[in-house]
Amino acid sequence: MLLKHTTDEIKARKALTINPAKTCQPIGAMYASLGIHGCLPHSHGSQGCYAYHRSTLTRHYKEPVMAATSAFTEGASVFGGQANLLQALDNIFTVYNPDVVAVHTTCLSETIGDDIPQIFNKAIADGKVPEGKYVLHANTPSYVGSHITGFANMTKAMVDYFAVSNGHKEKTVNIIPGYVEPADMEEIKRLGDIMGIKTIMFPDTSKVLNGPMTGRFKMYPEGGVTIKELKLAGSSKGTIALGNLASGAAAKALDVKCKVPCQILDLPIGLQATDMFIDTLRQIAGVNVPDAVTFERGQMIDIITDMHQYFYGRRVGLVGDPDQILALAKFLVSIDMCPVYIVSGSPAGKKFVKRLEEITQEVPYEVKISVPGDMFLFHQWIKQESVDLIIGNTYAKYIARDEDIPLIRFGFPILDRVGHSYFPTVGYKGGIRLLEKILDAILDRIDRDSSDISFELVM
Amino acid sequence: MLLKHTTDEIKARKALTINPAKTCQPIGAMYASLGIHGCLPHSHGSQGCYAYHRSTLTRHYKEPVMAATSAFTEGASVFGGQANLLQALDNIFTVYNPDVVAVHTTCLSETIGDDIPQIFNKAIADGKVPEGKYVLHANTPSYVGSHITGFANMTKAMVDYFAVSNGHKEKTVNIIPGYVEPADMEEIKRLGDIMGIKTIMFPDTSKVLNGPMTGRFKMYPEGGVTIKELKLAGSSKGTIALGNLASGAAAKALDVKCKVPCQILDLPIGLQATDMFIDTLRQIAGVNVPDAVTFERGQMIDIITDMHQYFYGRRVGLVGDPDQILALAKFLVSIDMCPVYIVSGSPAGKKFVKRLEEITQEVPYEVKISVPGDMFLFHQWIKQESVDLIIGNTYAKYIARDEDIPLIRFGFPILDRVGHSYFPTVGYKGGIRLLEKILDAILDRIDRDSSDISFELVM
Amino acid sequence: MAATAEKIDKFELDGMDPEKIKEELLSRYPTKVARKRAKQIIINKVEGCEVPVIQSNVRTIPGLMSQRGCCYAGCKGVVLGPTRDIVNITHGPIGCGFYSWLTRRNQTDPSTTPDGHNFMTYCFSTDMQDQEIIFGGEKKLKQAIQEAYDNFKPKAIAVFSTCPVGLIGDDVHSVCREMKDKLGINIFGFSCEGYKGVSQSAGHHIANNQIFKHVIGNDDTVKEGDFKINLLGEYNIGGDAFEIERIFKKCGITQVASFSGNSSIDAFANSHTADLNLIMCHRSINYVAEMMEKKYGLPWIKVNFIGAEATAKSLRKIAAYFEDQKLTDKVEEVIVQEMPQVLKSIAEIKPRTEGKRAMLFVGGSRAHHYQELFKELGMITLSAGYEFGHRDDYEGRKVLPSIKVDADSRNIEELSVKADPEKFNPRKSPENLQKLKEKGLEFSSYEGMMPEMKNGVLVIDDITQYETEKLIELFKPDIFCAGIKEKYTIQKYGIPMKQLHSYDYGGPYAGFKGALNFYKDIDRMVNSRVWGYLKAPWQIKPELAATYAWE
Amino acid sequence: MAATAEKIDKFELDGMDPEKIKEELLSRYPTKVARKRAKQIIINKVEGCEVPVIQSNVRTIPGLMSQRGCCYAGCKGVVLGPTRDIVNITHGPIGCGFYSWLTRRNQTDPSTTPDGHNFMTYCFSTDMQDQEIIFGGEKKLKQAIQEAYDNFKPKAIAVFSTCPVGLIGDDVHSVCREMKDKLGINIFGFSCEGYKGVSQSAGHHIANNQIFKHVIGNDDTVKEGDFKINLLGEYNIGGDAFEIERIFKKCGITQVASFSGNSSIDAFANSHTADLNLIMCHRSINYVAEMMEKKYGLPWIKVNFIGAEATAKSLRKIAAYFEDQKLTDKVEEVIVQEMPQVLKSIAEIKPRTEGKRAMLFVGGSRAHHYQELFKELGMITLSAGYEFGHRDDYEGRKVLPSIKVDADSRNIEELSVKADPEKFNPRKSPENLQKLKEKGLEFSSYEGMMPEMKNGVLVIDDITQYETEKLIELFKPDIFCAGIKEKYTIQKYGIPMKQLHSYDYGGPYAGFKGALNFYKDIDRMVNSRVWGYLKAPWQIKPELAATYAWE
Repeated sequence: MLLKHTTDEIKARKALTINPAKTCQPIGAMYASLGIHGCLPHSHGSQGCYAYHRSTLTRHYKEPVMAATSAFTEGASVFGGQANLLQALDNIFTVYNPDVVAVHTTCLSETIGDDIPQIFNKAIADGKVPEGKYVLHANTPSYVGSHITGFANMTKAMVDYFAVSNGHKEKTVNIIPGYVEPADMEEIKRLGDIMGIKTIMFPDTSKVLNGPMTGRFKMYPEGGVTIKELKLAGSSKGTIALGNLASGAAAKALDVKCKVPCQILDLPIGLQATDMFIDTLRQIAGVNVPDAVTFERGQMIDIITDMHQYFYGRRVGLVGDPDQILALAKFLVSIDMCPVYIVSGSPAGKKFVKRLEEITQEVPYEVKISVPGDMFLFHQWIKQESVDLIIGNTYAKYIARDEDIPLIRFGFPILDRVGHSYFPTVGYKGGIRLLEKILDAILDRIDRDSSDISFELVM
Repeated sequence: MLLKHTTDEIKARKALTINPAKTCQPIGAMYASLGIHGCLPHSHGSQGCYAYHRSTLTRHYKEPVMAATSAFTEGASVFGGQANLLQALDNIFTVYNPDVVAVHTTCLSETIGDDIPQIFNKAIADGKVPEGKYVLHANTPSYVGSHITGFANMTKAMVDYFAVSNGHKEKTVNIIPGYVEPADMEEIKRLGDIMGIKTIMFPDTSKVLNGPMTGRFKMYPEGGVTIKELKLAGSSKGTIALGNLASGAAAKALDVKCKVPCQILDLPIGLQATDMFIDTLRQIAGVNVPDAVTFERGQMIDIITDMHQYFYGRRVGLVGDPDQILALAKFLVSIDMCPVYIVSGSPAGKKFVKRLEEITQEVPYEVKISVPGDMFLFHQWIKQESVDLIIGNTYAKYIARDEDIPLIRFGFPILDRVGHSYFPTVGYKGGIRLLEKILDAILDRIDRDSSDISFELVM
Repeated sequence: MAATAEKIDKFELDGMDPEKIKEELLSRYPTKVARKRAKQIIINKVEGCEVPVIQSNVRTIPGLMSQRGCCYAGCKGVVLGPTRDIVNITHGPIGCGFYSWLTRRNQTDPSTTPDGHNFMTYCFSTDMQDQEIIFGGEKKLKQAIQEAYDNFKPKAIAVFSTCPVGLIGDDVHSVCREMKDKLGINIFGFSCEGYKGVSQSAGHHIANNQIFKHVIGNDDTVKEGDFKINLLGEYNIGGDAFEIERIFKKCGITQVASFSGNSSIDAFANSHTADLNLIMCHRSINYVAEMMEKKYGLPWIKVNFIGAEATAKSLRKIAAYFEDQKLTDKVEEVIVQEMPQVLKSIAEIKPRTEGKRAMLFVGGSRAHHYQELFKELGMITLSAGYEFGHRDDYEGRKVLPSIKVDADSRNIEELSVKADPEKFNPRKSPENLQKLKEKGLEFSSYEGMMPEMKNGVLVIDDITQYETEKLIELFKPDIFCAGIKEKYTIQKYGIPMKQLHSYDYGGPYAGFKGALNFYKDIDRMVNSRVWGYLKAPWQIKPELAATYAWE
Repeated sequence: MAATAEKIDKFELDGMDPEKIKEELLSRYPTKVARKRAKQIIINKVEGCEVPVIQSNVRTIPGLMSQRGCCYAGCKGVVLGPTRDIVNITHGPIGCGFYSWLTRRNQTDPSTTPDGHNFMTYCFSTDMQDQEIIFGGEKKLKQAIQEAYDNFKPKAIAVFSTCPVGLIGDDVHSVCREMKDKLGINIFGFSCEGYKGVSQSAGHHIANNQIFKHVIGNDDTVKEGDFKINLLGEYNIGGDAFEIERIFKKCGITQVASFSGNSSIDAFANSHTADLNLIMCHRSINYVAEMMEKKYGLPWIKVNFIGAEATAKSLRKIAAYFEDQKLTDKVEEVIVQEMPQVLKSIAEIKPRTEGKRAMLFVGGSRAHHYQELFKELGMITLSAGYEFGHRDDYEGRKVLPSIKVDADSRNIEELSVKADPEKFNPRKSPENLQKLKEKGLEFSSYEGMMPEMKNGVLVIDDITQYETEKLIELFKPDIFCAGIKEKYTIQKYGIPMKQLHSYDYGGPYAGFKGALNFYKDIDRMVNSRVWGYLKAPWQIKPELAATYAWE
């Protein structure tokens, strides 16, 4: 047993988190920053933060993750990090020449109380930010929210720093994709494209964190939203924010700042959430949904109806980020699966938990939800009554192995498999991939557990 | 044990096939026919054939597979099947109203010696083939070749019946995709599209055998090559035939009949075969390869280099159709894997076996090849010395379970999983999918077999 | 028949006029075809024990897309396929052997025979090539038998002929005899070429004949056990036979042989030592029962273990036959033990299934048997028919004398069987049989499907693709039962389709536990939300305005 | 230093002038930065035992992208992480605990301690929230310790402070003392806030101090066994320690404690009963060895089990120390047993690796140790440097007296240790030590990396991303060694990159068997065909003409 000290006896905890189902704000901000073209994310804090964030993102993407740090020492912690950030900006623009530097704070600089805009002003005044180059920042104290919050804050910062209304509405539609994979962002753009809609998506990590091997290292890969596009976002017809937790803040800020109306939807994971996304997109853009999209939808339903017997009634344990587990829970219920344990480490609010309860109210088992909760509790629930499937990040593999339950790796981080950054799980095509993964997990298990007598050729 | 009577003691066999790695011609012809738009395949033989072929294709695709039969009884077997075919054509056009009926023969009608063109002539003379409707046929005796031969013959029949040269060369390039999945055909078309090339692909089962659930049954789904396109194929700039066994005959016939020059390539499975396909396509069409294609290529190499350690040196048993196993063997060798046992039931010729030997000559193990061979022999080889991975169709799961070897389902038929008809394995994107599948199989096994002590978080 | 229409309870057909429907089904056909099909599409009308005549077991109409398979499929695939310890060699091109390889879900438990032989996971074929078509395939077949023997040392080898074998004139039977002599094991062949007869049905008959000739009666050992029966026409799809065996065991009934689910050739050889034959699938196996009765004196009765009530009824029939109070008591005890959970499940599920409408077009007895289960769920059978049934399967065995043997049936051998001078042993005296009959136990009798169906419903033999579509469009049934070829065609209409050959890889559905499985599966299918997704929001409400989730 | 350039063997640097390269590396930097970096980029020159001074263990330059991590990472992640039976609670926001959760591949075998405790698969954190930042986190920490105790009943709990803890003034140590008194188990804290020092190195020191204070010496039981040693600075990445333990066992050497691969707190407590400390990673653990020598009288020697020759040499050192002929014989016997397969592997692989060029920028001793293995493969180290080494790691401990303590080091506690009045027991007399020294056994000595490197190669401390890229562009080495953050950056250039923290999930690489693994992995990496695919055919030959496969 890998987690041999975990038992089914649940003792109330209020101070100790065990096996977290979240991490801290700055890594989310770093990830979002990588979705700006030509951007170098910068961690304003101790160098350990940036090292950890880069390592974790690198393990997840198996790609270079470039970022810089203010590298606080004890002196900076006492006297403030202004000198470090000024020196860092000078070095960064001189040596690494990015278009933009996206600074996020850390628990350290937040506790000290560094005033980033003021430091920016000084840097600009001192000529440390070259002509035509940009800086932006987000406050991302590690002791508030989670990596999702950090992503949301940095995404909102893109609006705060760049979006401007040019006075008339352009034909563009803004899409804020949420804390999803590069492949998901690409798929969301593709759907916009085949609907004939000009979209501005931010952040956009596609072609940044799933890049090619070419024999050349590019510190600033070809992907990412440009500053020009971010500016133009202020004049779009509307904004679709996917996932309230990760994208809601930026969408609302854009509405307030530039009067771009927004729709905040669930992540387009699963049939109905994708329906909602496509339907909203066509309504905002005023276009018809092309047959090609409806065709993909039909393919997805085809698999659901064909393989329904294997989905029906299976108990699923779901652990991940809030926007994801909400959409996934809805998807699972829609195919007659039973998400019975739902956990996220990220705080998401009471309304969120209420929506989860509504979504799962028809599940014919007791449904346990803990948001925020941790994977230790999740595991204890499973010890009490097992599930047929776990959907979670790589850390869930320890539970899956101990309890002999199939695992579908989903969410962040996935450290031990490839594929998540190349194949989407959003949209109908993503839905088909998820269905395939669920079926593979279930059918592999049926095959494994069948007796010789009941082993099936056709399934 | 599921195959408890299989031992490692190999006794020479020359008359008895055990656990075949092929099936008969007509099913391949039926599959090819489904790749013509508005076509009803017709089996000229006993009704058992059509029932078996439809059942097998249906289990593989989980989609309607429409076809008709001459439904021979003993009388027809004695007196010839003309009356049956005439009645069938009349009924088919009257009741089911297809644009075209594609007749293939069977061992029965071939042994009798029915002359299909002569029967067609009579049917046309009798007014059983309505104005503007078409018939075509291929001779597909079950006792020659395999399902691949049947596919090749029906594909060639498309050329024989329809292709005409209009006297000047059009900008189109013909692609004969080989006996691959609908998703593969779609992917091959997509690659042509993003290269800005107008392609005519035949047969084309995409949108036929991976169709949507819409609440309406369409006997003739929207996919398939049209008769108009088939005619135009005779005036194309050139033809690319993918897979010599399945596509070579049609390509050569088109060259002979209409002077359309052809290149016969390996199936674009894996990096180098896809490179060859793209490079040939650009040369025939006289276009530049867009960056988007090169980007996908780079993504595929990125995974290969990132995960190389897991591929390196692993022994693979490969059983399937000739064009597929050839391309797969080359792909596996290219990523430093070791295809050690290679079997196809389909006869493929000495040159084919020689190419396989060349491809595998650097493999640091004894490589055993049996083409034609059967899965019983394949299993016996594995009994003698095991492999790390099996790639084969669903029937290979019996071996995989008995020998506790991971299996990647590939080829025809796949009766117990979904996905193969929705996600390509050709092209770079298909290569990424294959790499993902190989890695999942290997890494799942490493995870399973690790001790608690050596269990890995990051891989 | 048109005259009967007015007397029909139209409610059963969603208020539609069955004659109009029949007309609609026929309207598109060429005249000759329509005329033929008109005799195969019947509006049911039960008057006493009389039902209308339905033309069946007639030629499939070319081009119309029947559900049927061939003689080989019926012989090798259905009847012989489930016997685990015979090496079944398909003599012919590779396809036939390939397609019948593991595709029928006949489960088997090799641990129940001492040698543990199980060849069902293997496919053996002579993979005939063109040179054999030209020069004959006997030599290759002989060699193949030798190789099978060398590799597997089985106790029996069977050879199945495919279409070309008959045409090129290979004498399969003489090859088998020769190899039997040479190898000293039981080797026998089947002339079950695909073109024989008009459907699988011909293959069943041929299979029955050869098992009877070559196997049954080979072992006279009388085994231990009370109340010895054979179960005929049960193929252990999804474990059905296991459930029936479980019930038999619980009741103290000894099963000597099963034809042919979970079966062994040794049991076939010994089967004539049983005291009663039970027929599940009348169509596929009645020949064996009849021949055994003539030769060995075993009576047969029709049973049905599909449906909990039917199971109870069948058990009572067996008890009645044996006239043993202990058995009768045990059977009642078992029924009392098993029924509560069945009734509990019905009580829970029926409110969700009551009044739902089913159609069944499948097999040679399943379209009949499964109506029982739907009835238990309060569901209505709107229409049904067989794929390869004969008139007796529809109308009852009483019509047997009136069935004319046509050219297609005439070529299937009819064995002439006589009482065995040594082994014939009538299990019951004629008086005893008469007494039992008077108590309501019918011997050698099958009433057929139609008498149990409602008036006015359509009974359709060998339904075509076109008719299937029409029926669906007209009725939009809640569930449709057929086979794999039909499955997705039906489902594209948004109607769940239950395979009654393979059970969609579920089951068992027989017996008490099987009924529970079936109820659950049907409940899942007719009540799932997944059939409600067919229209996209932009198809339902194409105008441009909506309100959404988080706002 | 410029003066030394002409004397350098230019061949070692691909014929390039190291001064020019250094100039190039510095040219893009702002002047002040260039001046600082110039002291950390050194052209090696070995004269006797003298090497040039390299500035190291100095502040990371903001914005330049160093490889380094923080004090917490060195303390919790590196030194304490591998101890399986302490519940390690990270006191702070969730991130630090999360990132150090199972990411270092320290293997451990809980079956070797009676209670089988293993908490390494768990991550414990106080998940500090803003209210704790405002009102202080001591209360929550106390509660967390209580909850850890309630759930796991461990024998020890350790608390690790993250950045904000120091700033808000939580007194972790007093909380620990209080809870230790309350719960009666060993509980102690580490003030290892991320901003302390200039790299992980500060964390090592803090870790060493606290283990020394709170654990070592707690258990005086003298365990059975000959030739007792402790292995220090070996973290059992990928099973390295298991291989070393295997060799010790084979030689009859008793390992009392390991700091801290495959370790248990009980072994730490008892470690002062050993007779010799062996140091693998000098940087991370030398403090413990020094303090133990002072307090308990155990001498220490530097060993290296990376490389087969180095392993043999280290074993001989141990034997020399114990001055026991039986041990000496056994060690020689083991070397004779183990070396043939090593030599066989080298003979097979070396022809493919000879002359290939490596660069190593990693850790505080790995950049040194792994040069041994590359040497065994005939490979050349073109350039190397540490991530968090000090001058003594580069130049040897002889420079220790000349290292000035700067502000960043001054804030790391330096324990004042004295001989324990009761437990101090000098294992060897001064005369004996001197004798051994004369025989070539160096005590408390480490020569550092630079003296073993070629003249002219670049030794670069705390290399930046920019310098890394430049080096790669200039040299295109055949393999590059660093950590996960660098891996894909390097590989995008088409150059295989070996992680020497995680071994890319391979290993073990230590000892004899580890050497075999390493040879194979390097052979695979530097000789794989997969690095040859970077250009597409249309990039190589853009013109329009070609001939293809089947024609």
